[in-house]
Amino acid sequence: MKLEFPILQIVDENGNLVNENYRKAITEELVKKFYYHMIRIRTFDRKAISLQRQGRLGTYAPFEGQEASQVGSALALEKDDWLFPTYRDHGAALTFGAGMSRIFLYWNGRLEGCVPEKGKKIFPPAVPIATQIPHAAGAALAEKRKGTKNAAIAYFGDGATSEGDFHEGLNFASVFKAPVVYFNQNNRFAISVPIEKQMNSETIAQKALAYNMPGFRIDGNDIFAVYFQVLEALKFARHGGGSTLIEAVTWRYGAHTTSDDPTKYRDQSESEVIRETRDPLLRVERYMKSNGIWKEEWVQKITNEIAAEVEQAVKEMENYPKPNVNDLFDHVFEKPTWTISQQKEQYLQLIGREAR
Amino acid sequence: MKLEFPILQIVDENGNLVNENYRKAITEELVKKFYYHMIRIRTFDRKAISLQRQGRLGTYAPFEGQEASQVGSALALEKDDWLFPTYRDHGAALTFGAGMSRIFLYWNGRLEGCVPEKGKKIFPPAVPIATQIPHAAGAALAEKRKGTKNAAIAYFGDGATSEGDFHEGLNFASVFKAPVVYFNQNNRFAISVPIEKQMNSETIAQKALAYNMPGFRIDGNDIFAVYFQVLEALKFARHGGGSTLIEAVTWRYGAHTTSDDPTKYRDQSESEVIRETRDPLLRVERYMKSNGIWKEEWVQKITNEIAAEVEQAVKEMENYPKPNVNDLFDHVFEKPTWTISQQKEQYLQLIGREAR
Amino acid sequence: MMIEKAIVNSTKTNQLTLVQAVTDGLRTMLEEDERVLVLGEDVGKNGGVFRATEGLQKQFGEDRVIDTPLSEAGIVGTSIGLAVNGFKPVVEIQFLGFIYPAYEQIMTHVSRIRMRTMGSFTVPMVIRAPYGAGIRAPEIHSDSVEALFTHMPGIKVVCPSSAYDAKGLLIAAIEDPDPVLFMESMRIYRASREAVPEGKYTVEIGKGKKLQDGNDVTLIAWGAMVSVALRAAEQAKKQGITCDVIDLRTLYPIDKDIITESVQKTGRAVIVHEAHQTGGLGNDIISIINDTSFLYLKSPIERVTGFDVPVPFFSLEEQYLPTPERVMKAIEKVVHF
Amino acid sequence: MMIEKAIVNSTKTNQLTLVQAVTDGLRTMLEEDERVLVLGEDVGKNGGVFRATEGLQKQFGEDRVIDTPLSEAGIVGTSIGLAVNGFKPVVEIQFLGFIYPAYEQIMTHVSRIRMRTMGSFTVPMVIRAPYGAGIRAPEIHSDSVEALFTHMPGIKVVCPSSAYDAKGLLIAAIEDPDPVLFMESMRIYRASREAVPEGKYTVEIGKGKKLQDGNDVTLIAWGAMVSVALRAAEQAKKQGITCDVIDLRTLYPIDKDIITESVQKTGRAVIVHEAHQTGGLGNDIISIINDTSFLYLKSPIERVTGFDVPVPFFSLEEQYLPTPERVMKAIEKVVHF
Ligand SMILES: Cc1ncc(C[n+]2csc(CCOP(=O)(O)OP(=O)(O)O)c2C)c(N)n1
Ligand SMILES: Cc1ncc(C[n+]2csc(CCOP(=O)(O)OP(=O)(O)O)c2C)c(N)n1
Ligand SMILES: [Mg+2]
Ligand SMILES: [Mg+2]
Repeated sequence: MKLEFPILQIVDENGNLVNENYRKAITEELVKKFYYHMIRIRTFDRKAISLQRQGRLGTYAPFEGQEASQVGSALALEKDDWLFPTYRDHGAALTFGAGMSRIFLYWNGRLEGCVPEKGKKIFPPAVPIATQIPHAAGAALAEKRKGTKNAAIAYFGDGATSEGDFHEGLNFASVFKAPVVYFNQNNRFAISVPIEKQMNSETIAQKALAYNMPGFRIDGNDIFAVYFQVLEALKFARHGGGSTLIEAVTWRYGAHTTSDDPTKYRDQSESEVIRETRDPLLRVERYMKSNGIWKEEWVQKITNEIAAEVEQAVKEMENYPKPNVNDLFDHVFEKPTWTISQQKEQYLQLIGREAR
Repeated sequence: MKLEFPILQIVDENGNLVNENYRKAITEELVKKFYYHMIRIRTFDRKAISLQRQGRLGTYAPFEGQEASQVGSALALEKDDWLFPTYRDHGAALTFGAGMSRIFLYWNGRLEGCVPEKGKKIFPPAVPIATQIPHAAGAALAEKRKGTKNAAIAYFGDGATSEGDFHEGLNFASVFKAPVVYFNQNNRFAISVPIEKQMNSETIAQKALAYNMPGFRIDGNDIFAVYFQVLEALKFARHGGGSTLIEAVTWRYGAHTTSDDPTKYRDQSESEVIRETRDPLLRVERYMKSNGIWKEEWVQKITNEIAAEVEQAVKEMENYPKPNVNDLFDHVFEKPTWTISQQKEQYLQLIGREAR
Repeated sequence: MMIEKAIVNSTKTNQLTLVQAVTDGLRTMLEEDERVLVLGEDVGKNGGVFRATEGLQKQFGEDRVIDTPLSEAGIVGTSIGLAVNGFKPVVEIQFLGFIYPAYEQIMTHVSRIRMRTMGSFTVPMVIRAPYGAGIRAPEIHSDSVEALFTHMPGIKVVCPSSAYDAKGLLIAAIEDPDPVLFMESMRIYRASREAVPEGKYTVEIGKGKKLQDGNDVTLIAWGAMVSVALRAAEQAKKQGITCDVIDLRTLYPIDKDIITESVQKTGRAVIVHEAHQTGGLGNDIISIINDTSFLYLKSPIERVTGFDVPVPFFSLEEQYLPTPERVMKAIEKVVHF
Repeated sequence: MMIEKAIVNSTKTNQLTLVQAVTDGLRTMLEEDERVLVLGEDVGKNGGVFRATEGLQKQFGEDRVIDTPLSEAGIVGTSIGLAVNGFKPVVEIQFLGFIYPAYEQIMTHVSRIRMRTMGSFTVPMVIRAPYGAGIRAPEIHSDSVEALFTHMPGIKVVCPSSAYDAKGLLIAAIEDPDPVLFMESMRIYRASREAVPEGKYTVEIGKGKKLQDGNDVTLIAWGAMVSVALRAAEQAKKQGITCDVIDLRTLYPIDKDIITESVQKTGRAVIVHEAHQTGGLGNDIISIINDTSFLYLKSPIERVTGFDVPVPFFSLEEQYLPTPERVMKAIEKVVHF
């Protein structure tokens, strides 16, 4: 165990490689993948906010500023791994293969938004804070018992560390050596509450010590650090090492959700400073430029592709069949109980429809 | 912060002082007080078990083996401090001034058993594990807000550290710098579950690191270590330092409760070995003997006094007025709601008594 | 508006929404009684996610209006310690659907400490929680689970439907020597304004309120469902059916007398609530009527409630919630039995 | 004994207590289906504090019968992960009064995952919990809070009163594709023995059982209260009053038909349960009768229940619990109305 948790970086704010160990592993293809996915989810995020403003989407939780954390971690996963997101991690989910129109549907209050693409082990977003943390332990333990090499990643925020489920989940994961990466995005606010009021500890990584679990603190805006640290933790998990806690220090530029007004509790100019100095996309852009792999045409091409993809997803969402009232009743149990059947029947009768 | 948590001792198994710093503070009076209270609560404990066997008491949770932890910690308190015990800490409560017959009443299923002596801030024992941990934070915070120098002590076991309330309570206490001593008795079993299955961490003390809280690991069978460590933590608390986590490593010799059969899950000969080598009373006896303060007449005298006190408490318990059925109804609210009044009236009528 | 027998210290009133009346009640009591503390997630600088505590931290300081860590069991558990040691914590649970982590603390301590210690320790605590569906909130933000607390001896449950009642009941709850769960319907937080007296006044806990007089059917509702019942009563009037409309206001203990008196007059009852039918308070009310008014009943009592399904994602919440049409259907059913 | 329409694979029976029948059911399913896991505090080496899992770890290994840390939310939360990923966890909560820390996990996940994902993920989990007063246990060990779960859409609630039913219902619960709370009355864990078939058989969830036929009053009970009802029925017989006695067995969904059929015959009903009256299932049953049998009722329905007070320390628990005398009084009341 170690007691100090310095923030690990691989590529610094200016796009310079600061850890030579990774030079070989950082291929052009990888860097482009990073950039592609970050701009993709940022485009999605901005679109979602604008749809919400136009009344075409419900309350939405934006993640702009946290793209490196979400993309880097999700790209480290193998396709059969499990992903346990919160309401803010659809960037990670999208990167891992969630359907884009489904994410829109989710934020439009549609049950269909929680249905994963076929075969994709993406759990519905945890809305009650920290409750997914023991779920990930259980799903990962199940993989271990089945003898696979699959692992799970669980996302959660700085505020989530205060809930009992955080503690109980990490304790279970550590006792049962479950193959999980506990991936914390410390954006330093839980709605309006700054981390200094959330906890007395200086880092979240040090909380790993309570469970004899490896803990790491990384620059969550450095996608290189995120990707390689998560990759390593996953490898450790797949080979019987158990769980790891990773604290990715990051920042959300905007509001907690579209119902939130961040100027009530913080000076938003700080967001602007971070955007200029520590933006995760800008950093990769700088890296690409100084390594000669930045091509305007390529950027233009992917920007266009992504714009089209997002537009297409919006269209799919908006053309999606209207909510079906049967869905209010039909998924509570495999076979509805008589109370549900009776209530459904009476209701459909009232609104003038036949029970199917 | 430190990462290593060696077990601190002041007096070793053989009764030898191993930390010279405390030589002056250890007066004859103090040592005799230690011994007196430990033999007193051990006498109580054995009596309770025998009463239970005779059907004169309900299920009982014995603490024999943990006397140093309970007495040492309770003697460090000032009279206006708060004590938050579990179902196993009536040894501490007795030492702090709880009425002995009330403790018997508690184990006889009597509400009266939770009523503290006038002015004594002893909370009812926490039966749902770990729930008292945030209570202590709140009560201590209230003292701080009132501007007193009073502190609180919260007792809990090794198993309790797995509950969410442990984590949430320590986090609150650390964020609000509440004057609390979190006093863990690690007797290495939670009913049948050994600590290795309870947690992956080697110590409980290290869990303090998650909250940037001072953590200490002490020999819980060394009353000198317990007393002085708790005293110091209380001083720290009274002077604005906030909370401390102390892990006192100890052992219960007997069953979890009188309904439990420890031979189902452990070799009880281990208890016998510990009793011979590490018994908390024996250690003080050895210390007293080698320091020339052990007097057979004194021991005989206090043994007799205590026996009489315990007999008297049994008598009080057994002569206590029979349970009053009004008490079933009268303490739920300050003024009963109509449902309660109506139910009471009907019931008293049925059993042929007037509502008072 | 009905005339309240409340002690109002001021004749000056302000036109307030329900949520503003809550703020006003909190401010009044923070001023009045220095033992009162406000605790919760985001209640300080942010003024609460619904602005129910807007301006209070600024006025009373960080020591009295306290932003806590994100931990409901911690908030309630710590507040128990504050309450037994002389303070009067008014805690906010951000949404009633997030009260479950604190359920153990409420069930085994908040509600039981008085009885367990025969009154030596008491917990004069108020737990405020916005509840209910109808504002297109994300999932699990819309639960209406009063029944989980009315089945818990040792805590009172209150649910105002108007700004006036909200302030008066909140002050009564804070002054109550016992714990009170104070439910605030998000759907009507800002639905309308009414005259709310300045300063301190109370509305008695345990008393319902007759909002409208009629002869044929008794409608019983609370919170956001009161206006649904009122709208149904209007529709019924067009058919010549007149309704007593009762706003229950307190959910434990239920005002048995107001129900009994009305049902013995009308002989018919329709209960409206947004919680699920099985296990909902509608059943308790039917039992009260069964006990008190059996011989007066002209037809079976009807319940119009949320269905026995989890409160759905918001695209289906209007289908989940009782509507005036559903209530009207039930009125017709009890009248034409 | 009543004849059950159950599929019994073996004709050999053993004389078992209820708790032994539970063990037998667990063993049967651990043998039958390797996805079945048993998890909980002290369920392994110790065989459970009531010995309900006695011998199972030895037989099936530490991988399938798992001692967990002391953390109910952890047990249930982790088991959700196991359940959505192919296993069938049967978790033990040591006493129902200690289920509250897991309440959030059960309320927002166990019961909702199927609906939230339109069936993409399901939670075939059984939560076993000893419940109820009457064994002189320490405080807070004696709660009977079925109503907190019957008001939670998405979970079934079962409560056997006999060894035969215990095994058959437990196996049905484990095979159920949806979560089931399985309540085991401590008071009758070892009260008697009856013939329990070896091997696998099921008792259908959702069906009550008529234990005795009569004409004058319908008695409805479950768990430990069944024998209280039966004893009252005997007393009543001496006065010439004969009772239908129904053991509900499943608390959600309640067997409406068995109640309706009986009450339409007798015209009178007495419901017996040990949970508190307000919010208790008695109210739901009254509503069912109100809905189905209004015109058949000769008198108001009576409830004989635990009082609206926390389950007391054991010196007063016999006063808290329904007794045959209290039930008899209610029978007289409904008959002589
Ligand atoms: C149990 C629970 N309590 C309260 C909330 C309301 N809530 C939603 S998000 C949030 C803050 C979460 O902060 P953090 O964990 O840091 O994640 P972030 O939003 O910053 O990504 C709160 C209090 C909730 N969803 N669940
Ligand atoms: C919430 C809760 N879960 C389970 C129990 C049952 N139980 C009582 S004591 C105990 C073990 C406690 O172990 P530990 O914390 O080490 O304390 P010790 O008994 O060793 O003093 C358990 C599981 C309980 N009382 N409360
Ligand atoms: Mg955050
Ligand atoms: Mg222990």
